Formats: sequence, C-alpha cells, structure tokens
Amino acid sequence: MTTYSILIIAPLFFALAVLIGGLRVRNILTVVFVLVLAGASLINIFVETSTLQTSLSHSFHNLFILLDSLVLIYFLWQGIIKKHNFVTFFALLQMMLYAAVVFFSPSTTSSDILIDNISSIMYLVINIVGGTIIVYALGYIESEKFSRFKKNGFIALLFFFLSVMNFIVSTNNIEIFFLLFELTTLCSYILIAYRGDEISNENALKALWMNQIGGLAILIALIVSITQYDTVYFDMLISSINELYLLPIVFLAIAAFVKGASIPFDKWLLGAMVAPTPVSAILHSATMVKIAPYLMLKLAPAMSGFVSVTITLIGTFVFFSASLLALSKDYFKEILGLSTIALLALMMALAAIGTDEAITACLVLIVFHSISKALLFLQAGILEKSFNLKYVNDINGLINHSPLVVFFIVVGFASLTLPPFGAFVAKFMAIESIANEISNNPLYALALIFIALGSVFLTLLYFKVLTKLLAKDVSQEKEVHVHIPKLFTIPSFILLFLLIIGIYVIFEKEFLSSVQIFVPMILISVVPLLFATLLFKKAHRVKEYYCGEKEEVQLNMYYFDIPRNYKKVITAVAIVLIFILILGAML
Amino acid sequence: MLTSFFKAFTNLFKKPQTIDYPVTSIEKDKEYRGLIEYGESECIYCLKCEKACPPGAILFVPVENPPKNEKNKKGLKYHYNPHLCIYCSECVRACPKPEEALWQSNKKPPIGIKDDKVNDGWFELEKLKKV
Amino acid sequence: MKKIEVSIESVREKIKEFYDYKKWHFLTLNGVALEDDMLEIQWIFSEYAVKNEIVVYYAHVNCDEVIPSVVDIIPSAIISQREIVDMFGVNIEGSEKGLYLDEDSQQRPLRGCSI
Amino acid sequence: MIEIILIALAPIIGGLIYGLERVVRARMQNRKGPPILQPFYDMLKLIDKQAFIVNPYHSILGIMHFVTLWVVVAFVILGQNLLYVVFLHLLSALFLIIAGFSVKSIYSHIGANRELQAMIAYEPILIMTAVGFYMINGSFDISIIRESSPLLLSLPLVFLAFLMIIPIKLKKSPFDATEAHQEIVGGVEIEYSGIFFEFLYMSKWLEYVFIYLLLILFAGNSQILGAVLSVGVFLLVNLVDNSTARIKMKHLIKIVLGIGLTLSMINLIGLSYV
Amino acid sequence: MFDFKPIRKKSPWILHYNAGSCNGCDIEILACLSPKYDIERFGVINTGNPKQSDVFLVTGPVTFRSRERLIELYTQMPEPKVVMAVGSCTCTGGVFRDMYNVEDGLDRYIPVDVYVPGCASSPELIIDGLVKALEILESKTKEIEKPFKLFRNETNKDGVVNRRNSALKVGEEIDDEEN
Amino acid sequence: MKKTINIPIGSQHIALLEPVRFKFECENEKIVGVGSDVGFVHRGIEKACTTKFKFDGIGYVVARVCGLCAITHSMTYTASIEKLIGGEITQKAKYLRILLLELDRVHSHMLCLSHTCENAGFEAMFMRIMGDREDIMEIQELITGNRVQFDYISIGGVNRDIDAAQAKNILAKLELLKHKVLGYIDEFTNNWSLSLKFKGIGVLTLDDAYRFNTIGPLARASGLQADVRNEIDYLPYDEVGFNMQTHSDGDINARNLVRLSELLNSIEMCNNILEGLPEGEIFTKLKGKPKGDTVVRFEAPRGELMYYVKGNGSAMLDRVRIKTPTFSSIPAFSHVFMGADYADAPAILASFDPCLSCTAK
Ligand code: SF4
Ligand code: SF4
Ligand code: SF4
Ligand code: SF4
Ligand code: SF4
Ligand code: SF4
Ligand code: SF4
Ligand code: SF4
Repeated sequence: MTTYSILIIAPLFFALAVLIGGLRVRNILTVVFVLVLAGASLINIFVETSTLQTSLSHSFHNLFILLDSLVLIYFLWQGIIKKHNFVTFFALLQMMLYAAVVFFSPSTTSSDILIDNISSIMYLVINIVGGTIIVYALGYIESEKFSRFKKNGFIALLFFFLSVMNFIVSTNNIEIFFLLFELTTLCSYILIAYRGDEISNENALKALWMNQIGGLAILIALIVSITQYDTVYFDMLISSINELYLLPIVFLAIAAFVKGASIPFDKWLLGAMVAPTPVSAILHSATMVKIAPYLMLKLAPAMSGFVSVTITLIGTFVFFSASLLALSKDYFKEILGLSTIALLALMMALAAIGTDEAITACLVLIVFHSISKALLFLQAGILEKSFNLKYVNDINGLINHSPLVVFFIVVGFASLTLPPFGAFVAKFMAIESIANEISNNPLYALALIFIALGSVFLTLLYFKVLTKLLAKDVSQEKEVHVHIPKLFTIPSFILLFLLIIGIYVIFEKEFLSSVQIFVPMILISVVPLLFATLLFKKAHRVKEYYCGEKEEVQLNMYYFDIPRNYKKVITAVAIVLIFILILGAML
Repeated sequence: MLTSFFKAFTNLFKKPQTIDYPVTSIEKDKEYRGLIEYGESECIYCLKCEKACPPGAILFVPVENPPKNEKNKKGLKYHYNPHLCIYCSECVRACPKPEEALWQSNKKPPIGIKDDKVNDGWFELEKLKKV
Repeated sequence: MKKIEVSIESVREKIKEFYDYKKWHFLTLNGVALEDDMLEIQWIFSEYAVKNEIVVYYAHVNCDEVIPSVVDIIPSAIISQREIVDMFGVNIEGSEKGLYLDEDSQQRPLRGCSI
Repeated sequence: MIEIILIALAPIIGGLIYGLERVVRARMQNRKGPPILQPFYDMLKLIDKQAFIVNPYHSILGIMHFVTLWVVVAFVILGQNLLYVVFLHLLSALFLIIAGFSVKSIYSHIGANRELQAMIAYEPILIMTAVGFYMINGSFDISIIRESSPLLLSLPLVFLAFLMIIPIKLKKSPFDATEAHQEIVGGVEIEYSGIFFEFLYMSKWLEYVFIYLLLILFAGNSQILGAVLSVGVFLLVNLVDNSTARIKMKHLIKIVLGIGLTLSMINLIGLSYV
Repeated sequence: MFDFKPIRKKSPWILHYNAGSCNGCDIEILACLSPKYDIERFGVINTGNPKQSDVFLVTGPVTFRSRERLIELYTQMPEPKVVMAVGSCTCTGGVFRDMYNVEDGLDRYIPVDVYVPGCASSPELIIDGLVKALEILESKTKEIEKPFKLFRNETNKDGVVNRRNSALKVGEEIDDEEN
Repeated sequence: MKKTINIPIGSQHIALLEPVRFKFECENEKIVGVGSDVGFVHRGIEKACTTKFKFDGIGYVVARVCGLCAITHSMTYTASIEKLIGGEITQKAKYLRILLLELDRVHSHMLCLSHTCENAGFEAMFMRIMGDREDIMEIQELITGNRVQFDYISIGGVNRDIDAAQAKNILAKLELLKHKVLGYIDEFTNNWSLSLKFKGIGVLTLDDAYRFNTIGPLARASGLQADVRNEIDYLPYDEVGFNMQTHSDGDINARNLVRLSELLNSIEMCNNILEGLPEGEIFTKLKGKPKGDTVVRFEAPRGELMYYVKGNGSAMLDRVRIKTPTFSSIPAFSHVFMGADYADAPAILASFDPCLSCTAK
C-alpha cells in the first residue's frame, strides 16, 4: 500500500479506535496514531518523490455518489429541523445541480488520484501540525464538561477530519473533490456546534450555509466544465482550458474564496470561534481553510490575464482590509481569525499570480502560517483554560504570571512578520514577484500598495496585542507563576521546534543567504546577552517614572477604532470585485 | 511657514544673539539691585533695617568682641545672608543713613556651596538672636 | 463695594435670585475670622463692564455650622469652596478637604477660633 | 576592507552628523549651540553614569535594537538586498517597540504605540522605494543599485515620498510625534538610563547613517549628485524642522500615506509605461 | 582605565523641579535656554526625565506636598549627580521662611551642592552656579547620597541598593544604624 | 474592565514649569476624563500676611506669590492699603505704575506664547520669542533693577524714577519689538503646522466662558468682554490708550491672537506713557494704619487679580485674601480638556497660561 492510502484510510480506523476506551488508553493511542501519520507524511515526501497517479474503481465512484447524496440529505434535514431557510434552500439547489452533474457525467476519464509536490507538502502540514493539535486537544477536551463518549468523539472527529483533508489534497476528480469539500463542511458544522448551545448552533449553521455557497460554486464549475470541456478532472480541465473561457476556473476560485473565508465570506470563520479552541486551531492552521490556497495553486496554471490580475487584486485587497479590520478587535481569537483571513487571501493572490516565485512564496506561506497559527491558537486555548481570559484587554501583564506563554505568543507573532521566519520570506518573495509584474499590468502597483499596507497593519496588530502582555512589574515579588499542564505546553514546544527547522529549510533552499540569516541572528541574540551579563551586576533597580508621583497609573491596550461603515464599504468592494471577476470571465 | 523657513536660513549666516557668558562678562547696570553692603563705622545700630527686612536676612547678634562703635551699646554684630535676602531694598529705605551705613550695590551675590552652610549657619545665628 | 448681609439659611435663595451669569461675574468666596469663634463668609461679585461695581453677600456663621453650597448656581465656585474648607476647616456641603493641605500640614490655618 | 572600516565607524559618522545638526539647528535659532563633538561627550558621560534597570527584558531589548540597527547599516554598506534591509530595519524598530511595552510606564507605552503608528506611515513608502529601485535595475541588490546611473531622474516622485519620511525617522518637526518631548518625555526612551540609554542614544546616530545611505542610493553611481543630495536634504530637513510645529499622529499618517503612496504609485505606474 | 571625569562636565543634562517657588526663578531657568544665554553651549539638555539627568535644579522652598515628589525624583537620578538650589527661597526659605507649609529650604531634605542666591536668580547667576556645579560634579564619586528625610536604606540580598521604596511616608524613622 | 488609559502630567513634567498634576483618563489618546491637583505650591502666604509681616512690608511678600505677575500683586495690595488709609498718589506715579504693569504683561504674554509654541513642538518659534523677550527683560531691569521681582511699587508711589535718556532707550526698543510682534502675528496666522495644532483645538464657547466665570485672555478669546482695566478707575487706563482685545473662536489660536493684539496694545500704551509722562514726585508719604475692609481688583496678564484686605488700625492686618487669575479659571480648564487629544494637552495647557504658584499661594 502506498503512503497516501495510509494517510487517507488509517485516520478513519484511528477515529473508530479512540471512540472506545478510557482516558489513558485513548491518550496513548492518540499519540501513537499521530506519530504514525506524521511518519507517513514524512516518508511520503522523502521516499516517494515522484508524481503518482491512479484511478479508483467504479464501485468507489458509486460509493462516493451515495455518500454525497447522504451528506446533502443531511444538510437538507438540518435545514428543515433547525428551520434555517438558507441551508434548506442551498441544500435543495445543490441536490438539483448534483443530480445534473451525475446525470451528465462525461465518459472521458483520467486518474482520480494525483499526488504531486504540492500534495506532499500539504500532507506534511495536515498531519504534523494537525496531529500536534490533536495531541493538544487531548488535554483541552478533558477540561470541558462533556460526557466521556462525547470527549472521545471529539478526538475521533478530528482524526476523521484529517482523513478527509488528506484525501482532498490527493484527488484529481472534481466530483470527488466536491464530495470531500462537502465533508469538510460537514465536519466543521459538527465541530462548531459541538458545545450544543445556542450561539454554537447559530454559528454552525452560518458556517454551513456559507460553505454551501462554495459547494454550489463547485457544482456550477462542474456543469460548465462538463458542457464546455467535457471533463470532471482538474488536469484535463487545466490542459484544455481556453484563455477566453475561464468560467469554470472562476467558479472554482470562488469556492476557494468561500473556504478561505475571504471577505465577503468571512463571517463563518469568525463564528467558528465559539467551538472549543482546538477546533479553531485545526481549522485555521492545518485543515479546512488551507483548501483555499491549495485549490488556487491547482488552478494557477490555468489562470492568465484578466482573471489572474483580478484575483490578485481581490486577494491583496482582502489581505489589506482584513488586517485593517482586525485592528479594532479585542477578542484574542478573533484577532487571530482575521489575520488568518488576511494571510489566506495573500496566499490566494500569490497563487493567482502563478509565476514560479509566487508559487513558492505561496507554499512557504502555507506551511509557516500553519505552524505559527497553530502555535498561537494553542496559546489562546491555554489563556482560556489556565487564565480564564478571552479578551486581550484583560490580559494584564501576563509576563508576570507565565513568561512561557508570552514567549510562545511573541514567537508566534514574530514568526508571522519578521525575518528569518518563513512567513517573512514569503512576504519578501511576494513583493518581489509582484514588483516583477508591475511592468505587465499597472494594476499590480495597486496590489503592491495593498500588500505593503496590509503587512504593516498586521505588524501593528500583533504588536498591539503585545502591549498588554509585556508590561512587566518592576518588583519581582509580585510575580505569581500559574501552573500550566504539560499536555498544553508540549505541543507548543513541538511547533516551536518546527519553526526552527523551518529556518534551516529556508537556509537550505537558499531563499535567504547565510549572511542574511545567521549573522543577524547571532549578533542580535548574543551581543545583548553579553552586555547584559556584564552590566546588570552594577545596575540599580528603580521604579518607573511617573512624573514624580508614586501612584501607579492604569495601562490598557490601544485600539484603533475603525468606523463601522468601513466594514460595509470593504464588503461592498469585495462583492463588486467578485462580480467583475465573474462578468469578466463570461464576456 | 515660509517666513520661518527663510528666517531660519538667514539666521544660519547671522551672528548668533548669544552672549558667551561667562567668557564674555555681562556688565551690570549701576542701578542693578545686587548685594546689600554695610558700612560698619557709620551704622548707628538703630536696627531699623533688621525690623524692616521681610525675610529676616539682616541680623544683629550679640557677640563677645563687638565692633568698636560708640553707638553699639549692646555689643551687636551685623550679619547678612545673601542667600536669604530677596533684594527688595526695603532695609536701605528704612535706614536713616542710607548710602553710608547700608546701601545696595550692583554686585552679584556669591554662589554658595555645601561648606558655606548658608542655611544651617543662619539657623545658629537665629538661635543666638532668640536667646 | 456694596455689602449685603444675609442669613446663612437664605443665602442660596438670595444668590439664586441675584445671580445672572451674563451680568455678574463671580469673583470668589472668602472667609474672615471674627471674634468669638465666628466666621464671616463672603460671596463676592462684580458686574461686567461697569466701573467699581462690587457686591458682597456675607453671612456670619459659627465655626461648626454647615454652609450651603452654591455650586449648582455658580459652577466655578467649587474651587473657592474647597479652599475655604481647607483654610478655615468649615463644613461646606459637598466640598472635600485637601485642595492645599496634606494630612500632616497645619490644619485650618486661618481660623481664629481656638481648638 | 573599506567597508569593514565604514561599518565600524558608522556610529561615529552618525554622531558627527548629529553633532553638526545640533549646531546648525542652534544657529538657525539664532543661538550659539553646543560644540560639534557634543554627542560624543554625552556618549562618554553616559558610560560613566550609574545605570538603572527597570526590568532586564527592557534593557536587553534596547541593546538588541541598537545591534540590529548596526547590522542594518552594515548590510546597506555591504550592498545587500535592499528589501531585506528594509525588513531588518523594521525588526530593529520592533525591538524598540517591544521594549517600550515591556515596562509599566505610561509614557513609554504611548511612545511605543506612536512608534508603531509611525511605522504605518514610513514602512510602505520604504517598500515602494525599494520596488522603485527594483523596477529600474531588476534587482534589489544595493550593490547593483549603486552601479546604475542616477535614479533621481526616473524616480522623482518616489524621491519626494522618501523625503517625507525622513523627518519621521530622524524625529524632526513636523513629524516628531513619536518622541514628543513635551508630551511624553521622549516616549520609549524614558525608562533608560546610564549605559542602557547610551545604546538608544547611539542608535539615533545609526538612524542618521541609515537614512543618508538610502538617500545616496538615489544618486546611483554619481558621487557628486550623492554629495549634493545629502547636503541639500540635510539643510532642507533642518529648515523644515525649524519652521513647523509638531503635528499629531493621525495627521502624520494621513499626510504621509496619502501623499507619499499616491506619489510613488504614480511614479511606478509611469515607469511601467516608459 | 580611561578617565571619564573630565567628560562629565561637558554634558550636564538637567532636571528641573519646582518645589513651590513663585515661578520667578523658573522662568529665569527657561530664559537660560533662550538664545541670549543659550546654556546648550555647555551641552545642557533639559531632559525632564530624572533617569537621564545629571543636574537637579530645584526651585522653591519645598512645600509639604512637594516633599515626597522631590525625594522620588532625587532617588531616580543616577549618580553622579549634583543638586542646585536656585533662588533665595530654595537656599534658605527666603521670604517664605517660617511659613507653615514649608520648611526652610531644600537642604532639609536632600544634600545640596550649589546654592544660587537671588530673588529671582538672574540667568547669569544660574550660569555661574552651573559652572560651579560642574566643578563639583567632576569630583563626585558614584556613592549614593541619601536624602535626609523620608528615606530608608533598602538593601537587597545581593547588596544592590533598591531604590524603589526609598521614599517613605512622612514620620517614619530614619534608620541611622549604617551611618 | 475599563478600557481607558490614565496619562498623568505632573507634578513634575517637562511641559510644566510648575508643579500641578493632571490625570487624564484617555481612550487611546482621546481625553475622556480629567482629574487635577493644584495644591503643590501652597506655602501659607495669606496666613503669614496676618501674623508674620507688617502691612508695609507685605507688598514685597505678596510679590513672591508669583514671579510672573509679581508687579500686579504688589500693585493690587498697595492699592488696597492706599484705599484703606486714604490719600492720593501723584499722577506721575500712577503712570509709572501702568508702565510697569504693561511691560510685565508684555513679557508674560511673550513667555506664554513661546511656551505654547514649545509645547506644540515648535522649538524655533519658542527660541525666537524667548530671544526677543530678552529686550523687555532688559527694559525692566533698567527701570527697576531686577529682571523678575521688580519690587517697584510701594505704598504711596513707586520706588524709582525714569530719566529722559532711559525713556528714549526704551522707546527705541519698544519700536523694534512692535515689528517683531507683527511678525509673530503673521506666523501664527499663516503657519500651516500651527494651524493644525491650534485651530479648533481646546475650544471654550462663550456661554461656557460666562458660566465658568473665566477671566483674562482666556475669556476674551471666547468673546467675553471682560477686562478689569475697563472696570476700575484707580489707574488712568483710559488716558493711555487702552483697548480691549477680543476674539470669538475660543480656541488656542484665538487665545494666541488675543495675546498678540494685547501685546501691541500694551506696547502702544507704554509708548503713550513714556511720551506723555507728567512731571512731579514719584512718591507721596502716606500716614496712618489701614482700617476697614476693601476689595481691589487689577488685570494681571492672566486675568483678574483680586485682593480683599481687612485692617484693624494696627500694623498687623486681619485678613488678606488673594484670589488669583488661574484660580478662577481652573474649573474651565478641566472642561476644555474633555474630548481633546492627549497630544494637544500640553499646548492647551500652555495656552491657558496657568500659574499655579499663585493659585495655591
Ligand atoms: S534687600 Fe530686602 S531682603 Fe535683602 S536685606 Fe534688605 S530688606 Fe532684607
Ligand atoms: S538701619 Fe542703617 S543705621 Fe540702622 S542699624 Fe541698620 S544699617 Fe545701621
Ligand atoms: S527666590 Fe524669589 S524669585 Fe526665586 S522662586 Fe524664590 S521667591 Fe521666587
Ligand atoms: S523642554 Fe521645552 S518646555 Fe522644557 S525647558 Fe526645554 S524648552 Fe522649555
Ligand atoms: S505659567 Fe505658563 S510659562 Fe509658567 S509654567 Fe505655566 S504654562 Fe509654563
Ligand atoms: S499669576 Fe502666575 S505669573 Fe502671576 S504672580 Fe501668579 S504665578 Fe506668577
Ligand atoms: S494669574 Fe495668578 S499666578 Fe498668574 S500672575 Fe496672576 S496672580 Fe500671579
Ligand atoms: S483647571 Fe487647569 S490649572 Fe486648574 S487645577 Fe485643573 S488643570 Fe490645574
């Protein structure tokens, strides 16, 4: 059996296995399973380096059709019993279109499974980062007030999610892609609603109907592709695409926008915050939303001219506006969420540019974004569980209580913005590749400005959050360290380790020269420490300057009020851009 | 803004307004209210100045070897604290023999340092006075 | 300078009647220590753009009497009331101590009365 | 070899510029001003002072800011990738900002926050400047940019935008709200003292070197133009400093971003058509 | 080792605190910064921040409410430092001597190095005082000079002086044992 | 959890010359609450005036209430005593008193303007005005023998005379200064960065000005026609060309412009006085001890200064009540700060020209 099938099928069994069994057994099993998955993904990238193609048998296809129908029926059912008109309506619409797709399904075939470099990299992200989050979830879920079965079910669902994700990055058949797309929607629906309270349900339904739009877009793309190009396969579609008729590509791109929660489809991802934090972590880093850039990357070779420019513009615009909107937020996870949206949009924009450099940048960003975001979300979970904190403004001088968590948060933010981390390299290459394109189309200058502004806003955002964390008391006596369970911190260490490996990879792949990476790193870390050890002995400790007063002042976070109507304008602009995209592709 | 802009530019080539004190000294007007000076021999020890002085910067304190002056029956010695004086000239106006016994010069008062005991020393004198 | 004596009880009404904020400028609140532990509290006004027109309302009070506040009529009186409280140790409705004096300063320095 | 010497001397050159500037500013204000070596006296004095620390992170971050800035200057001198330099420079600014936030001092926080906001204003323009160079030379490498013919002619609007951010970086009126002595007593530097303040004081010098080095890039391979540019800009910046008041952060961002980005975008689009 | 002492007097940064003066001397300090006197010639910068200052310019007779602030600022200044009492009322209480809310001059609280008389001290006098102060600064050591009142010597375990709590409430005993 | 930030200014702060403490409660940098403490400089002068000093020396003591309007303090106190004792002083003495009062106003306004510029971050303007202010300081030193504490006015007249040569010298300097002031007016109205900093910032409306009983340039900048020089007759202000200067905007810019036009008016008055100085004695010996009580007001640079003096016929007074300009304006200050940006606070503060030293006495 090849590794990909292990990656797809094994998690299903793991899911069943963890359902039963007590706490200890489950924990040990889970850790083992995660190791297996991580190992498999590593083997896949290092051993099986060639591209791999296979087709699945006819009975598989029938099974998929059955599954798909079941999923759609489930959606319909949910829409009806939860009395949600959107969900019902979209489910019905999807059913009709899906019937048409199955009915008209063309006879030409290609391989159903296609594993290339991009897939291999996605495996790594999904299994290693996702696996780490599952380990973390073990500790997290124990502190919730669920029944034993529901707790185990949570872990099982996460494994199932991994399986679906592994499959989705392996498939070449758009029909199967649609099924898996709907399955991720289903998973996220169940996970978001996991707490079962009112807000959870509401947000789950929101996520459902928004993602259904994505499904619809895929179905439309499928129908157009069948009628125009007579194929349901990515590779055939891309190779036979006509520059003048890019409609299927555009609709698939819209599906990507939906999954990537790009503005104006951003509501669902922010709503997903109500779920237990590991869900947010896994949605934001390793799974779900990563479908978006992945899909874009798959479509990249087919994009050209107008579509490429417009998608880049949309992407960079969303990058800029999501960062801007995040500035006014206070809820820690929401800040992280908006920054995910921003970075996903950037990834999509990079994929749409389609030059080699841009694609590399996109991949690098996918990988490092996953690691950093996972790290940050884990800290968000720790904050909730160990400190009962959700709002940034309440985190007063966290460094006095848990330097470790603050360290992880700082590293998380730094790795998203600063050299020599991967996300920085990606941004760097993004600017370079866009700069290259300006001479082709001046509109890229606008995209460049969006990127420049967006990246500054993101930096501002991250450091604004740090405002609250860092203010350290002068007196050491006040420090009260809060104990944090090992299961919470170990996954963070793993992610940190991954980040460091990342730096090495960046060096290895020569994205940056050794001078650029190591000289500053060494100087910046070693010299100050030397000085510090030399100087601290003689130094006196004094209080801060308060104009001679002794009374302490109140420090709080700065937030940047973004006027309400900005949000509306931004959404409107995004919608208009998408319509321009569709219209442009049709004309 | 442009006026300031050009003003700054022309200033660049002008001689600055600064007086390089203390290298170049600044001549004090002869009417400047500087140190209070005392002519011991002319004083009639009426103590009007002491009473008139708002902060009490003039003290006549009994000492063992008083200055020789037939008017000085109580054996007093004149003390003056330039660090307490507010240079208001009220003593001179009160003095029956201004310009001879007491006058205000245009000299700058001296800078004191720690060893001068400008404050503590004066407390001692005040104590003497009270006794 | 016109001095008008009022009783401490009626002072609020009198001032309310009299005070037209566009015509009269409220100067300040003043206290004078009198004999026998009595205080004279003065509310001093001047008229805008008229030469030498000063009106003083005054009331004689005992040291421990509660003095009504006029802040709702004359918002700017708040600070002079606080000053009088500090300097004379009197009790004016709604005015706290401590505008000038710290706990360990000499308290109510201007009050003539003993204790 | 010459580069190594230059790198080693960078702070000293910066100190001299700063000293000269203090004299020039004094003269513009019609007064005599300090000796030209004054910054070095200050520096030596600070070494000799008793040093206070508020907390260790704060002090270390201050030193890191200085070291990073020196590395930035070194990279510019060595002719490294300009875009990388811009981001490394961002890193150094961020160290300062984190340092500002790492003490419980309100002025330090306001200063750090303003520093962050100022970043919104200058960072995009630095990036646009780098991209402008890239579009002409096809490379971000400073050594290549130095070889090319004077870029001022093809990037006049980008140059104007760059001029606008100089006062921000050098803390000059009208864009000196980040330091704003009368409001926040120096902002982030407030809690530093003695030798720790020394590093911040000297990083100000390095900032001068950095800005003037970038400025000279506009002259390409023409050394005369480079000299003219630096002297001209030096005078201009000081004259403007002495004829304007400090404007507020929000005005600063609006003005610099609004005008600067428009100018540089027009310039870049223009380049793509030429 | 390199001798820093001569450098000290070339870069005196000042901190100004008004401990209850009448403003007369304060505006004269401001006038010292003006173009006519321009004390930046001596390298003076008015930092307004005790942690970066060398010369403490105090005006006023130290009112009760200023006391704790005065000490707080004094202890936040790193050594070596000099204290200048500017104006007659700062030296000895001046016209305010014996008033109930002041206590006869600055040197009741902190060690004063230079007394500048005058009411108000003219800029020339202040410059003279500054020159004198710089001479004294040159000869100072880095020993901590204690304020006289409101001060408790706080030593950490490791022998490092803790300045944080040095200013205490009025009335607390001064620990004389170390002296 | 509150989201506001507390930003203190004072008691020691570089933008302040005096100890005063404001605590701004800010949302980001927008001020939503103001707390203040103005009692740092309380020394106990009122008490000392009734226990420590005799009435004829108090003129020099109350001058030390504040160094900036020292002359107004001596003047107001002296006028109260002269009223209680009775007796006229000579016309020449009155003119010389006005001369010094107005010179003091000129230097004080210039200080305020320069300080406002400094706090608005315009160092060059600060230096320029401070440099030009030295001319006035020289004139004052020439006339009185001291730069700040003039101790010029005593009960019965003034302490020194002016001779013709001095008068000529002063006139020439004033002429120069007038041109400089015209230059400032140009700068204050036309500088782009100053208009961002001053126009529409720190507005006090006319109604609020009435309601809070504000005085001095602060009130006049809001359009309140109140100037004590217009409401008294102890000094012949009408004869020397006094004109009330008002503005209607009530913002920092208006305050600056009011001060600038008052500068011109004061210079003009000084010119008139020096050119039409009557002959005669400068001092009349007044006999007697103060008895009874009186309220006397004068216009200090910052507005109305009021003394209430009560005597009992002996050398010790019963009560000296000093009500200083800033003291009256304090309630208005807090009001103006609300809603402003913290970045504007130092400039707004300086534009009030607060003098806490006399507020707390
Ligand atoms: S000048 Fe004034 S303070 Fe000085 S001694 Fe004479 S009366 Fe006393
Ligand atoms: S008033 Fe004159 S004469 Fe009398 S004691 Fe004083 S100095 Fe001597
Ligand atoms: S010495 Fe005189 S002028 Fe100076 S502050 Fe004291 S009282 Fe005022
Ligand atoms: S910093 Fe500004 S306000 Fe302070 S003394 Fe210097 S010039 Fe004056
Ligand atoms: S009175 Fe004016 S000059 Fe003096 S400290 Fe206050 S604002 Fe500054
Ligand atoms: S109002 Fe101000 S300037 Fe005038 S005397 Fe009082 S403190 Fe001095
Ligand atoms: S306002 Fe007060 S401090 Fe200012 S001059 Fe008048 S009395 Fe003096
Ligand atoms: S109003 Fe202004 S001067 Fe008065 S107490 Fe408040 S802040 Fe201080």
